[in-house]
Amino acid sequence: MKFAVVVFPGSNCDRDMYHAAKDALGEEAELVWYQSANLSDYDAILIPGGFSYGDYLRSGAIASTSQIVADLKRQAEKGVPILGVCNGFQILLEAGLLPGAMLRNKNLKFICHFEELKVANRDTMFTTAFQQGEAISLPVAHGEGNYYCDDTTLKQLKDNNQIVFTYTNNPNGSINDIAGIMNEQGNVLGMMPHPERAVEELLGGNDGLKIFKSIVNNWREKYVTSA
Amino acid sequence: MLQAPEITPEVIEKDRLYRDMGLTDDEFGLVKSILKRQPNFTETGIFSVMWSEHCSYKTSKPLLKKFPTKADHVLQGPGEGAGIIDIGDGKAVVFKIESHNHPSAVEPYQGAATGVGGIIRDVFSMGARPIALLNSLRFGNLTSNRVKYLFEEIVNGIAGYGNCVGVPTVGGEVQFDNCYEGNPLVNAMCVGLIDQKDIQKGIAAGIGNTVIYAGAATGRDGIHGATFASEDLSEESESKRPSVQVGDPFMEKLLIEACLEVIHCDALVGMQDMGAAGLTSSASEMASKAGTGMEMNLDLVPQRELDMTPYELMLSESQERMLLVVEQGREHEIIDIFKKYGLEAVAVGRVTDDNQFRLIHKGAVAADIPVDSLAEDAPVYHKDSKVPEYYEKFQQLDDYQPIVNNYSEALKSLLQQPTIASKEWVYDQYDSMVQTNTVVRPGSDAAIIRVRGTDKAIAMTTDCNSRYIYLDPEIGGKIAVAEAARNIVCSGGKPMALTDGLNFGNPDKPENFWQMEKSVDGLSEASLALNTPVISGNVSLYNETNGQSIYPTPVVGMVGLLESLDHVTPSFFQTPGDYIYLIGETKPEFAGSELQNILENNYFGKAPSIDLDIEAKRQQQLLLAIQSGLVCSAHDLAEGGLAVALAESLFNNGLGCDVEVSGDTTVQLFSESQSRFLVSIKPDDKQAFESLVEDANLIGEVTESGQLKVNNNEDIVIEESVESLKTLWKGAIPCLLKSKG
Amino acid sequence: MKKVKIYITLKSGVLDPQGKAVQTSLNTLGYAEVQEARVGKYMELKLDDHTDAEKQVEEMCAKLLANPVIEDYQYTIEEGVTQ
Amino acid sequence: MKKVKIYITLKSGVLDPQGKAVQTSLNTLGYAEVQEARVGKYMELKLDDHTDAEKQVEEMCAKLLANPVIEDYQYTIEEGVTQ
Ligand SMILES: Nc1ncnc2c1ncn2[C@@H]1O[C@H](COP(=O)(O)OP(=O)(O)O)[C@@H](O)[C@H]1O
Ligand SMILES: [Mg+2]
Repeated sequence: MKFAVVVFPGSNCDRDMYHAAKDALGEEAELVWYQSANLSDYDAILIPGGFSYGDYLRSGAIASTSQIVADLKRQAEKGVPILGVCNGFQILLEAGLLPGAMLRNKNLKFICHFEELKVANRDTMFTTAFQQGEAISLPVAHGEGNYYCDDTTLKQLKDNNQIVFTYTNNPNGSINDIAGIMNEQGNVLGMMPHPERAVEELLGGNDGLKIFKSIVNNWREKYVTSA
Repeated sequence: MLQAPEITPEVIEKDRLYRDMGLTDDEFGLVKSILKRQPNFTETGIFSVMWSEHCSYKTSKPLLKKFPTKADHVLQGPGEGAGIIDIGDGKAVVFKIESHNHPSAVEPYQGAATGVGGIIRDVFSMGARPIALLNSLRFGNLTSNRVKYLFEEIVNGIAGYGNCVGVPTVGGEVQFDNCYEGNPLVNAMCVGLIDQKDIQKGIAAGIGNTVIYAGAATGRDGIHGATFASEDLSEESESKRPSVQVGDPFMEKLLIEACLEVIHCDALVGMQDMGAAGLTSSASEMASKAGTGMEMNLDLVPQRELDMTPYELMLSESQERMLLVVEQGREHEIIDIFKKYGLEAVAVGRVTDDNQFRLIHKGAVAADIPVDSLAEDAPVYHKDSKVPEYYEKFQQLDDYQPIVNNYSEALKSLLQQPTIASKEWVYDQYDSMVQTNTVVRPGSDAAIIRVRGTDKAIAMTTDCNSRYIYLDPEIGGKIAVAEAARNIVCSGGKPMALTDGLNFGNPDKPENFWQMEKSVDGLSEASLALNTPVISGNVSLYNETNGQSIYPTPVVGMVGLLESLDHVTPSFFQTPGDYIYLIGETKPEFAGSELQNILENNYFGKAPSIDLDIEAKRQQQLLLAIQSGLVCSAHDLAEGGLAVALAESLFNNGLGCDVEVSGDTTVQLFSESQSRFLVSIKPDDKQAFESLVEDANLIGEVTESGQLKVNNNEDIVIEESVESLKTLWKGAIPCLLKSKG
Repeated sequence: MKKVKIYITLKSGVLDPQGKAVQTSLNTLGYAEVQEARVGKYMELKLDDHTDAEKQVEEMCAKLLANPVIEDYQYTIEEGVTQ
Repeated sequence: MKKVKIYITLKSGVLDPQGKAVQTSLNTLGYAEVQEARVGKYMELKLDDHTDAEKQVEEMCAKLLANPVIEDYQYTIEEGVTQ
């Protein structure tokens, strides 16, 4: 399986995402600079964390207007798995690929530590390697991870099972303890915690690896086994 | 002159305007004899910044010479952007520490942020990828609103910059004492990793080669305090008043990536960041180091503001700028790389053969100076030195003996002292994990970063207990180095080398100069004894408010090497039943201790003693035991002594301990005697461990009780729930910040 | 040259932790009379003269400068400003 | 009730990376006419009526809301606003 890791000016978890896909997972992966427009050669697309455009104006806002995001939208429609982490999640929100918006953490500070999450929906192409309701531990590292949406949107998210991860001890004020959501179609996942930082015991845990494994397994089932 | 026609060379001399720029009468005379004429306004400015303490080290040079700087593993000692050590496998580690104290006192967020930005540039200008940041902070007591504001904003600024550029902040230290009330200290350290074949130097070699300016445009930021006290100019100059530098971490991130791509292009000859004294120091130093000259056309320098004068362009300290020397004819190869990242890069000059530093502005020569005179001919001063009265008084005092009635209460108040309390409030704001190499995050003795592609790892720490240095700068200097090395050893690393951040008061006061001399002596002796040469450093003087100097604070940043990831050792207890050992002897030493601070609200007496041979021996033996796989956890004893070290060893996993001491309980629990370690091992390894480590005394066992228990003979002297101690320790700093000042 | 001033505020109903923090610290500093604080953004743009500024500015705000999910915006345009 | 509007801007000459990023991005989006962008803060306070608002607001700005080393501020006070 071939992963694209999209690199924007100011992305800084791009190499981490690359190592997770390539070294920990053992799949093909490439760093794709935001100006090289073609995303159609890849089986899955990863939007890494960092501070695209310095997070100036609003996090993810400026990156969401770039050409490659238009291409990203096309891939999303085709059903290609897309995972946006942290700043990647913020970009997906600003691009309208996912509903809602991000506010500053309620304590107004950047936070960085391992946080316990619940797998709120394991029936997605990103989470089949987990048990429903499983408690997992992933690092968070963000200053603006306080997810917000209006009541209508929240109801839709709930009704369609689009809430994928929630925090056990909400660290940032997110509505409904939301840590990660997906689109209605189920192929675009945005999450604040960093699965790519939790792929080796040496660095404190490997719960994140299961997200990548889920993507690969589901892709194989769909395209390889059935072929 | 363009910017102010009335300021002619004659006026500069007659009205002694050079004094306002920082040159003395003698220095001005020296400039005239070098130039064989009067310097113009721009030239005077250039000499004054290049001959400032910050660039020339004119007062500290004689002291810095004493540092041991060589060892087999040192690839680059002091002199370049940062020092470099060999870690084998063709790889090397690059590191340096730098202060940003004064800017941080004025605009704490930006001051701290640009401090981080500056030290990162020092590292990647050598061609190394920055892999870790550390810091060392000093504040007044957390009681006034002003100090709280400084503390919050400085931490925020460090986080704001480091998090954005994507370099993990993995360690540091914070100390709170009254002497820093008006003058906080912000020292930032950056560590980089490089393949030895990629090492760059800041040289302008090759006559005819092109000088390229890259990065942010130049504005009127932080132009040296050259407030030429001339009221008649004020109308005009008011709007041009030097302003505080603002950092742009986004630009820096792009610069890092671009420069690390540029080093693989063989058109590159040399590269240096523009730090203090901006374009002036980077350009003249690069030429001076290569034995060449340089000519630059200032009209080509990217400018953020209108009508900038040569003086302003040369002295601006705008951030995020680099200077490169590139083979003639191949400029586009380099410029294209910067373009890819959306960065400006332009040719502004060339390398010449006449050893002159020549600047052209609007078709006229704005400066023409022998380049070596800037970098090498700065005068060197041997300041007067005098033993301070307080020191002589302290030497006469009897040993300070604190009186403690309730050991539990004493432990609790120690744990709540902000200098000892958990610094989680600080480091939770730092991204400590980006780059996914952080094996040990903040909160341990030293941070550990693995070296991808090898089984090795690097340990790093910053340390400096300035209370001891105030009491006795020589002993305190030794202790600072020893403590840093202890932290490295406890984590499983072999101490390799250090960088020093010398923060002192006004060196013109003989007592202050004496403190500098003696601290440097102490640092030097210890770094020699522990084979950790000084490979880079920074000097910050004049740290005082209202004539009151800070404690002498020579911060030590140390890096160590773990030959194998198997050697990574936690600082806290692991398993019930493990034996607890105290390595080293405990003497009644309380001067400069946290307990003295609590009881007396002051520090006085003789600093705790240290024997460097014993220190070295214990470190080597403990490291060997760790490398032999005999040690489950190791922690050094520091502020608050054994009791605090025991508590800290229990805060991670709900365990307890049962420990037996003998003799004077207060001394056993709270003395700050040096060269001591707290270690836990498997009972089965008892003999092997004791045969390797001479001064180890079995003092107890790890339990699953969740209680910290200490006995002396039949008496229980402390029995406290670890959970409640932890709550106090963790909550202390947030609680102080919330309370009204 | 035209000078555009843009005010971006959080929609009412959207929690404003920064505003809350400002209010608390003002109260702590002794300004008990501060009942509420909201923090938003203020931008100044300089535009070349030849454009249909109104339409352009409206578009810029909607497309980039404000996020309609959480923010409202207002602007004023001053004509004929010299450099 | 009084309503106070406060505008905080970076002093001219102080680097404004955020403004620069906004300008570049607007230009890239096709708004070539944008010559400059500066980003600052906009705050709204609600104050109880009984105070010498002018003096108080001036003080709040100088002491807490702006850092005079790098920022300028301006404000307007509207009287008699109802909750
Ligand atoms: N300013 C800081 N930045 C990052 N980490 C810090 C800072 N201050 C303290 N820490 C972390 O807190 C832990 C304890 O600090 P300290 O008590 O100074 O340790 P030690 O006495 O072992 O040097 C260390 O791991 C250190 O890295
Ligand atoms: Mg320690």
